[in-house]
Amino acid sequence: MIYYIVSIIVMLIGLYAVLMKKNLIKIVVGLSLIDSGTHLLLVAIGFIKGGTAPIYSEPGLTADAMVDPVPQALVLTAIVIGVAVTAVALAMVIRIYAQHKTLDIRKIRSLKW
Amino acid sequence: MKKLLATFLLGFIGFYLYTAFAGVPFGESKMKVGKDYLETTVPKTGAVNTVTSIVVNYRGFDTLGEVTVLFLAATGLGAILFGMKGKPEDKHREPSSILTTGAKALFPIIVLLGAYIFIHGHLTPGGGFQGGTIIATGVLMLILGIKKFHANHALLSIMESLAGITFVVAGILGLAFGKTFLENILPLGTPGQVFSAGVIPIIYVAVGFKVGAELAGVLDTMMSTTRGEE
Amino acid sequence: MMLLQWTLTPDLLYQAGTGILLFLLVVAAIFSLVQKDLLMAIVGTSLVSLILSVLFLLLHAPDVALTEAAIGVALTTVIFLIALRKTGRYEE
Amino acid sequence: MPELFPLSPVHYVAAPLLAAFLLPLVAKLSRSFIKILPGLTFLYVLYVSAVLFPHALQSPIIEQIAGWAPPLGINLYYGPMAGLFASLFSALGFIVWLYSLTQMKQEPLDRFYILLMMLVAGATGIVLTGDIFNLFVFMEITAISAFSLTAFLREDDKAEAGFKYILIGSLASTFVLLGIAVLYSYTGTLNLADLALSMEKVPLSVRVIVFGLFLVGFGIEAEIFPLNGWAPDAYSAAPAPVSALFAGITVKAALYALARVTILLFPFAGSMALISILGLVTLVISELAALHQKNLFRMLAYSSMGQVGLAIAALGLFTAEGVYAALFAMINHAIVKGMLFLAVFAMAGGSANLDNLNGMGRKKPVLSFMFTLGAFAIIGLPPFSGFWSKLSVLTAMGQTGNYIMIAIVLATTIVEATYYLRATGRLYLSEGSPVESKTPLSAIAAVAVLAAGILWIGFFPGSIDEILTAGAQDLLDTAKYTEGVLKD
Repeated sequence: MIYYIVSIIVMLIGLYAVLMKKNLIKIVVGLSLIDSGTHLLLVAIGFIKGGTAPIYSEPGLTADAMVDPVPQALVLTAIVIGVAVTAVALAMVIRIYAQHKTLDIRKIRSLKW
Repeated sequence: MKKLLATFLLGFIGFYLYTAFAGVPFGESKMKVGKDYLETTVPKTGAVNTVTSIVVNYRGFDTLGEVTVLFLAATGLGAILFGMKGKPEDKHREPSSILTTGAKALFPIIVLLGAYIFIHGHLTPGGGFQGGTIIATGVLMLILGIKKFHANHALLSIMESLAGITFVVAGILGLAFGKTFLENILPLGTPGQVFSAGVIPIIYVAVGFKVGAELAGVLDTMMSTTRGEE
Repeated sequence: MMLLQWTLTPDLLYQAGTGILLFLLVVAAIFSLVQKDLLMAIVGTSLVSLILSVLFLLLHAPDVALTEAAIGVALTTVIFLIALRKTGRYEE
Repeated sequence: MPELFPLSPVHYVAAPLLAAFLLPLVAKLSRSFIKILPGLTFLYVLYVSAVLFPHALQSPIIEQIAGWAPPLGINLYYGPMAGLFASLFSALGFIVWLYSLTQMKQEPLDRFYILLMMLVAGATGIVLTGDIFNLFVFMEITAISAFSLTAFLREDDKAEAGFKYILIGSLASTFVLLGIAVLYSYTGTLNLADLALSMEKVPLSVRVIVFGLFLVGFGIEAEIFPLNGWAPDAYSAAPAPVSALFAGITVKAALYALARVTILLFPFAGSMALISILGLVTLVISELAALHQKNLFRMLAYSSMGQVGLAIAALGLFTAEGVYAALFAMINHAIVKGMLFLAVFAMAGGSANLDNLNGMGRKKPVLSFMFTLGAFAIIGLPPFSGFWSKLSVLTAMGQTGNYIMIAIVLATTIVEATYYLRATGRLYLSEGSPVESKTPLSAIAAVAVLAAGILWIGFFPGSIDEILTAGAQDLLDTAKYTEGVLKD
């Protein structure tokens, strides 16, 4: 249970950064925190007490004694997608900085909303 | 005012998220399809690592999409930073000769480690994505450690394309010789051996090369970008 | 002696370790939120990923742990650092 | 001909993927391949549509991927509705490709075409897939292409618009992913059909939360108020051919996902009413905002949101007529708005100020005529396609006795007429600058194909009646969907 709460807290911290921070890089940091929280949440859902990693690495392991592999597979995908989005976002940040010489959204007219 | 609003919004989202997950028992099995995957992975796919068999075989379509996302990110990043390529930035300090030699000596070992990880994806933890990333960090080390080093983009993009084509062609071969896209058409072999699990190692090697080439390309593109017209 | 044996049962150690890690996770996340020096903020996210990676191991997800270590700890941090180098370091 | 590769819905995704991976290779051989390959790909996909769609109208084609029966494997569901959208997307993709042959000059072209192809392929994947996590992956493919294309031109404030979009877009996908996580943790499955059958395992209060998560997630992509702040910036920043695709494809795919997921998983009256109300609010606010726009692309963007609002309002009625009307409105909008974006860009160029339209009626009579046609179609004048779609929306609302809705729709039509007729007036009544420029024939042809579509539907609305009816049934008949997917 504590896992759920902590991952939701991490997500909210990230969301706070996205909503309130004025620095572009800080906002992207927030996005990556939200991702981290989601990933922890997903893996925690798949956890089973007393289970082992879902790999038949030695004889004698049975399916009953393993944690749920599906959330792990989903998180693998999600992590890769997360890094892809982060890279594109940072490329845009570099572009914006080259143009405005600032990362402060208050100083960039078209980013105000 | 805005802070208050944001705090309220966060509290709102947090509360409802918590409510949604409060009914989910932690540490207990909620498996439905998960159980089937665990039970059928060794006999039906030949892979010992269930996560790998899900990622590459059962839900291989997702992975094809995932590879595409990374490919698109590399493509988009190149498009966004297009025309910002400046003269290679002056490194504040010349990399010392120890660093340069070390980077050159370590690079093959890192590539080997990455390759080991994606070749054994169906047996041990890890696979194409992890191995590919390790290779990309190896390239990063070269970029940092060797003065005026630039990744060979032509080579990277050819490698990337070929790896991507391999993945799709593996899918189409499944369609042609089996019945469905991405269906395994190779013998499963003995579970636990390197040459087993049918088409999984082939796809994961392709993924490894593709991810490695893409990420290396991304890093090099970003490194060789100027800070704008200063 | 009895006390020591009682305190060091693997289960309790495991739980205490998990608790500390989760606590550190939140601390690292808050650290990267409030830190004005963006370099330190990025180190904070890197720390978050590192702790996450250990937690994934504890949750019996070695594949995810390896991915998080390679991508979250190493690659994402590097991408952030490059972006930082091409822009400004301090939050105004 | 021996069928080496039996045609199946997966070709919609596999062919553009193969082409996208091939493009960097062939670009090294010859630069002209860069432009040819996407066109061939779209043509091939259209051929797939031509072969498969008639079958899908009879009975849905359900394809398993990697040989695993659902819910273990991922399946594609190619029914009348998915078929209609997939065909529409491919056709729009082809037209935009034709148009961008001469109108898109900014380098790097190879990257542009890769992103363009994957935007279409991703949206098609959203429509085809029968697995909710796969839906998320395709949503990301579409989104990343859209983000990159928004910032593609790299001038003025394009990167800012792109950043805004990527920020909101990532939040959208996080919400969808969280929704998937909740559903999985209660049901243990990811297949849409299987989920639909296991929904009773999810407590009602949690179902409402998940519905909220999906509504926010897909609502952002579908430009539902108040989550559409990114759209005007993205539309005016992206290269014009791409704006046409945003209006025609990205939004439609998100709407389809929202409709499919809501009807399958959350078929309670409240969710439908909420969607309907949100649609009406979106309609009113967007049309009023469009009235004040000086920038043509922004005007079209707001108008686009208004049209989406209209479609959603009809969808939320949750009757066969309502869904039929929503489908009709979506298709009409995809064709007409796509045409308007392309026509405006060909006339006014990238800096699409209203003044740039002045006197175009004499300088570019064909394009002006087609713009007028599109404007009339959006307003809903007979005998254009928009008339029938609006009529079907009003009929559906009338049948459920929602006379307030009818009044709102009619009132917004007057607003719509005001600003579209104002723009049209500029074409013919104002004196323009005497700058002459030729529009290449291929670009005019691309616009003309869409104009022909408007006229065709306008004069022969019966021709798509059967398809729309089948599509509406397909969407509403959840029992048939789940049985079809899980028949083994």
